[in-house]
Amino acid sequence: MLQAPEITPEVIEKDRLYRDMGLTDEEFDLVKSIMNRRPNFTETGIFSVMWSEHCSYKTSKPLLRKFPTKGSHVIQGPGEGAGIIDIGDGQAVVFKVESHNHPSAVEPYQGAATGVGGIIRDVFSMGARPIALLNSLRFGNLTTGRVKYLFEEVVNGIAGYGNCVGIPTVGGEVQFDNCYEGNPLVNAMCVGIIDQKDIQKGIAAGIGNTVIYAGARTGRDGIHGATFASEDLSEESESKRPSVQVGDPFMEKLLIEACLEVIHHEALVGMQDMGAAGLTSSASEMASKAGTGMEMDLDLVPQRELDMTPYELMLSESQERMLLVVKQGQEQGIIDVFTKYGLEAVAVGRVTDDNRFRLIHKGKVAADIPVDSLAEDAPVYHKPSKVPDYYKKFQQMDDYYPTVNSYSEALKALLQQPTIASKEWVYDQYDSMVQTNTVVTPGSDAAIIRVRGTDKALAMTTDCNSRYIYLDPEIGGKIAVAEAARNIVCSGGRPMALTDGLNFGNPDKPEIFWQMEKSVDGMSEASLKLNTPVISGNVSLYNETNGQSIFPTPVVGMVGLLESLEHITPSFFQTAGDAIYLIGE
Amino acid sequence: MKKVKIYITLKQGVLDPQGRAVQESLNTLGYSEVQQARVGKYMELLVDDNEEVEVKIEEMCSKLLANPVIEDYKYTIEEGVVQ
Amino acid sequence: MKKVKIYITLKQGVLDPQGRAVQESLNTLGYSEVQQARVGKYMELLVDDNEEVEVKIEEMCSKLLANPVIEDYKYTIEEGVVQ
Amino acid sequence: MKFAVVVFPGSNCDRDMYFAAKDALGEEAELVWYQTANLSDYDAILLPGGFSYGDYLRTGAIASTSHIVKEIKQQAELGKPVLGVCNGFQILLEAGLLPGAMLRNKNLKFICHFEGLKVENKNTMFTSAYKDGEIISLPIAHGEGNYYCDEATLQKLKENNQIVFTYTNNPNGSISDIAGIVNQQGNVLGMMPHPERAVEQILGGTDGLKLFKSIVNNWREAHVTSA
Ligand SMILES: Nc1ncnc2c1ncn2[C@@H]1O[C@H](COP(=O)(O)OP(=O)(O)O)[C@@H](O)[C@H]1O
Repeated sequence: MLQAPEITPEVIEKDRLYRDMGLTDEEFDLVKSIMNRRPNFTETGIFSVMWSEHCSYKTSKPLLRKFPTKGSHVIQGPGEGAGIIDIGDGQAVVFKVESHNHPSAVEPYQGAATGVGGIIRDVFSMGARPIALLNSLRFGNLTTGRVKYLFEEVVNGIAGYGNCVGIPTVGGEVQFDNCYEGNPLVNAMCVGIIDQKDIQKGIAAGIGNTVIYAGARTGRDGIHGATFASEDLSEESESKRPSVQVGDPFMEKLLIEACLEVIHHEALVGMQDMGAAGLTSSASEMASKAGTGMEMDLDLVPQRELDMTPYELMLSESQERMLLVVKQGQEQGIIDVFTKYGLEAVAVGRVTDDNRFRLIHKGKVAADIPVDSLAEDAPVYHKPSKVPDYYKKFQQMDDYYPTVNSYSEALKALLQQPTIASKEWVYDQYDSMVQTNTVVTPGSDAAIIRVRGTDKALAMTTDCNSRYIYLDPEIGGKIAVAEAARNIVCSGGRPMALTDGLNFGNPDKPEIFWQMEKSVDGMSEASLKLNTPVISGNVSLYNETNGQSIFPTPVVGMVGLLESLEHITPSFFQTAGDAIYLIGE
Repeated sequence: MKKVKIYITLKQGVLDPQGRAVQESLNTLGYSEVQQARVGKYMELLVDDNEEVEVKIEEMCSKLLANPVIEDYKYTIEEGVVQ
Repeated sequence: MKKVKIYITLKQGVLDPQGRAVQESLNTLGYSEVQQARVGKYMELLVDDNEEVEVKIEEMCSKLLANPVIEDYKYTIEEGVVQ
Repeated sequence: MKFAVVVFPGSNCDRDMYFAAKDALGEEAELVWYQTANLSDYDAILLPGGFSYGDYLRTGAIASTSHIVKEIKQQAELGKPVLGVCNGFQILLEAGLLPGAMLRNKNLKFICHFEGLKVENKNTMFTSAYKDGEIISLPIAHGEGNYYCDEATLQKLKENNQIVFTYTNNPNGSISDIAGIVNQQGNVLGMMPHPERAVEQILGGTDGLKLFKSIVNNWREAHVTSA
C-alpha cells in the first residue's frame, strides 16, 4: 500500500481541497471559525459528510419544518432513526422510508439490497422487530436493455436482501417514465413493532460509559468523494475508486436477532445503526443528542482491509454495523450476546463530559471537534424559488377531453401500460408471507399484517403519482397523501401517520426548489386534514441526468390501524352476484 | 469450435460474504490452515470458430458476464472438442 | 502459503438453467456464435503450508465445497504470495 | 407431544414453525439454537425454512456440516419424526438424510405464492390425515426448489413410495414434479412448500395443519399402544 503524501491543513486550505469533498468556501470558513484553527484532513472529511445534504438536510430543513409532526398518538416524530406511533395495549409501530437512488443507478442489485438493509437497521436500532417491507420504484420506459437490466436487478436486489433476512415484502409501487431513464428511484420502507417499554434511543449518555462497535468489519466501501486526489479523475484513479457497498443479509439477520436480544439487557444505554457517513454520523449524533462527548480509539475498530486511514475509517459506509453505548463495567454481558450469534463486538471508546468528538489513531489525535457543531451548527440554506415556465403554460391550457372510439380498445391499451399492468412479476419474487402474519398479500390496495396475539392489524401502502405532482406540485402532493389514506381506509384501517421520501432534482435551480416547496405544502395540508402526521422521512436531491430532472417524486408511505380483524377488506370482487357500488363524485 | 473458460472474481477490497462464510465453515470443520477464501464464478462457453473470437469474448465479459463495477475477469481460449 | 484454485462445475447431464440463460442472453445480444454456456464456481483459498495440503484440499472439496450429487471439481495448488 | 424447532444462523421461518406447533396445533414446542448438543428430550424435530448461513456456497450446505446435524441423524435413526421444510429440506439433502440435490428454479427467480399439491402417499406419519390423492394448496417461497436426482434414485423413490407430495403445476422445474419426499424408513420428510404458513384460515388456508396433526396422531397412537 502506498503511503499517501502528507496533506497538511495548509494545503487543504491553499489548494481548496475541501471543495472536492463537497464543502463550499463559506462552509470551510465556518469550519475554521468553529475550530479556531484549520481542520486537518480527517476533520475536513468529517465536516463535509456531516454537512452534506444527506446528513444535515441543509436545503430541505426549512421545508421539512412545515410538516405537521404532532398528534396524540405520536410517540416519536422525526429526529430519531424512525418515527413511532402508539397502537394501544402498550404497543407501538415504528416506520420510515429511505432512498438509495444513486447507488442503484451504478450497481442496481447491491444498491437496492443495501437500501433495504439500511432501512431495516433504522427500525431495529430503535428496538423494534421489523415486520414488513415496502418499496417505491421508478424507472425509464422498458424499451432499452439498460432500463430492463436496472429494473430486473433492483427487484432482484430487494428480493435477495429482504427474503434472506426474513421480513416479508408486502407492498410497493412501480412506475415507468422517460424522466427516470438515467436516474431510477429506489425507495424502501420498513415497518416494525415494539413494546413501548423497550423503545431505544440513539444516545451516548453517562460519562465514562463504553462505546461498543458491533457487526461487520469496516472496509473501504462507498467512501464519500473518492480517496482524495487533487489531480483530475484519471482512468487509473477511476479503477482505484472505493468500491460500492456490498450487502450481507445473512449478517444483518444475525444483527437483528442479537440487537433485539440486547435491548432487554439492563446494561444497554443507547444504540444506533451506522448508516450514511457510517461511524462519523452515528457516533457524533449519539453524543450530541445526549449532550456529552465521545472519544474513540480507531485502532480498535474491526477492519477488513489493511492500512486504513482515520479518514477512511470514519467515512466508510460498510454495511451491517451498529454502535452501542453500554454501562461501564458491564460490557461483557453485551459482547456475549453478539458472540452467541457469531458477531464481532468490541469496545472502541467511551463517553466523555467535554462535548468533544475526539478520535485517536496510532496514539495520536486524529480529530478533535466540538461535537454539537457537526449536527447543530450545520448551515441551513433558504434557496430561491421560482414558478417554472412549464407550469404557467399548463395553467393557461384548456381542459383536454380525449375522444374515445372504442372503450374496450382504450381499456386494453391502458392495461398494457407497464405502469398500470399487474405487478405480479415483481412481487412474486418477494417472500410476502414469512413471519406468518401477512393477512393481505401484495395485489390489494394496502397490505395487511396482523398483530400476533391481539385482534389488531396494520394496513400499509406506498403511493405517489409523480405525473400529477409535476403538473401541479401542491395539488399533486395532496393527492399523494389522500391516495395513501384511501388505500388504508379501503382496506379497513384508520390512517395513522406517514413517512415521506422526497425525491427531487437539483434544488439550486429555483424551479426545482419551487416544486419541493409546493409539494411539501400540499402534503402538509392533506396530512393535517387527515390527522396523519409526518413522523419520519428521507430527502434525495440532485436526481438529474445531463441536467434533466426527474419528475418531483415525494413518495408517501402510510400505516393505518385496524381495531379488529373483522374490518379486513381486500380489494378483489369476492363472490359472483355481489352488488357493486361507486362512491364519491 | 473454441472452448472459452472465464473466471470472474470480486475486485480486491469488495466485500465477499460468501467467501467469508466458506472460510469460517472450513475452519470450523477443523481446517484451520485456511486463511482466506474468495468465491467467484467459472464459466465455460462453446463458441463457433471465427476470426474475432478474442475481441468478442472481451466484449461479452465486459457487457454481460461480469459486472465491471465490482468484478474482474480473465479468460482462456482453447481448441474445443466437437461434442 | 499456498494458493489453491478450485473449479466447480455441474456434472454432465445435470440441467444448468443459469448456463442456458447466459447462452440465451448472449445470443440475444447478437453473439450467435455461442453454442453453449455452463456456469460453475471458482474459488481461491489461501492455505498455510503443510505437507498434506493436497489430501486436505481433496477432503474439503468432497466434504463441503462441492456436492457430488450434482457437481464435479478440479483444483490446482500454487505457491501463494504472502500479502 | 414436544417439538424441537432447530434454529440455525440465518433460519427465518423458525418462529413460524414454532407458532404452528404451539398455537395452531396446541402442542409443546421449543426453539433450539443449533449449538445445543442434545435433542433426546423431544418427540419430533422440525427444521425450519430460511437462509441458513445466507445460502452461501449452496443452500443448506454449511448448516449440514454443523454438529447438531449428527444429533439429528441419531434421533432419526431412533425413528423420531424429522420434518425439514424449504431450507430444512435443503439441509436434509446436503446432510445425506434424503437423496438428491437442489438446483436453482428453472426461471432463476425466487417465487412466492400458493401452489397446488397432490398428496401422493398418505401412508406416512406425516400425511395420514390427508385423503389419498387429495389436492391441497400450500405456499411456496424459494429460489432453489428445483429438486434433482439421477434416474436410479428416482426409480427407487418411486418403487418405495417415497414421493409424498407433487406439484399440480410444477413451478420450479423439479424432476417428476416432486415437492416432498420421505426417507426409506418413512420418518424423515423434506418438502419445499410451507405447511406452517397454512395453519390458520386468516392466512389463506389450513391445508398445512393436517400435516402436523398427522404427526401428533401417529405419535399418540404409538405411545398409547406401547404404554
Ligand atoms: N415494487 C413493489 N413491491 C411490492 N409490491 C408491489 C410493488 N409494486 C406494486 N406492488 C403491489 O401491487 C399491487 C398493485 O400496485 P399498483 O399497480 O401500484 O396499484 P395501485 O395503483 O392500485 O396502488 C399493490 O398491492 C402493490 O402493493
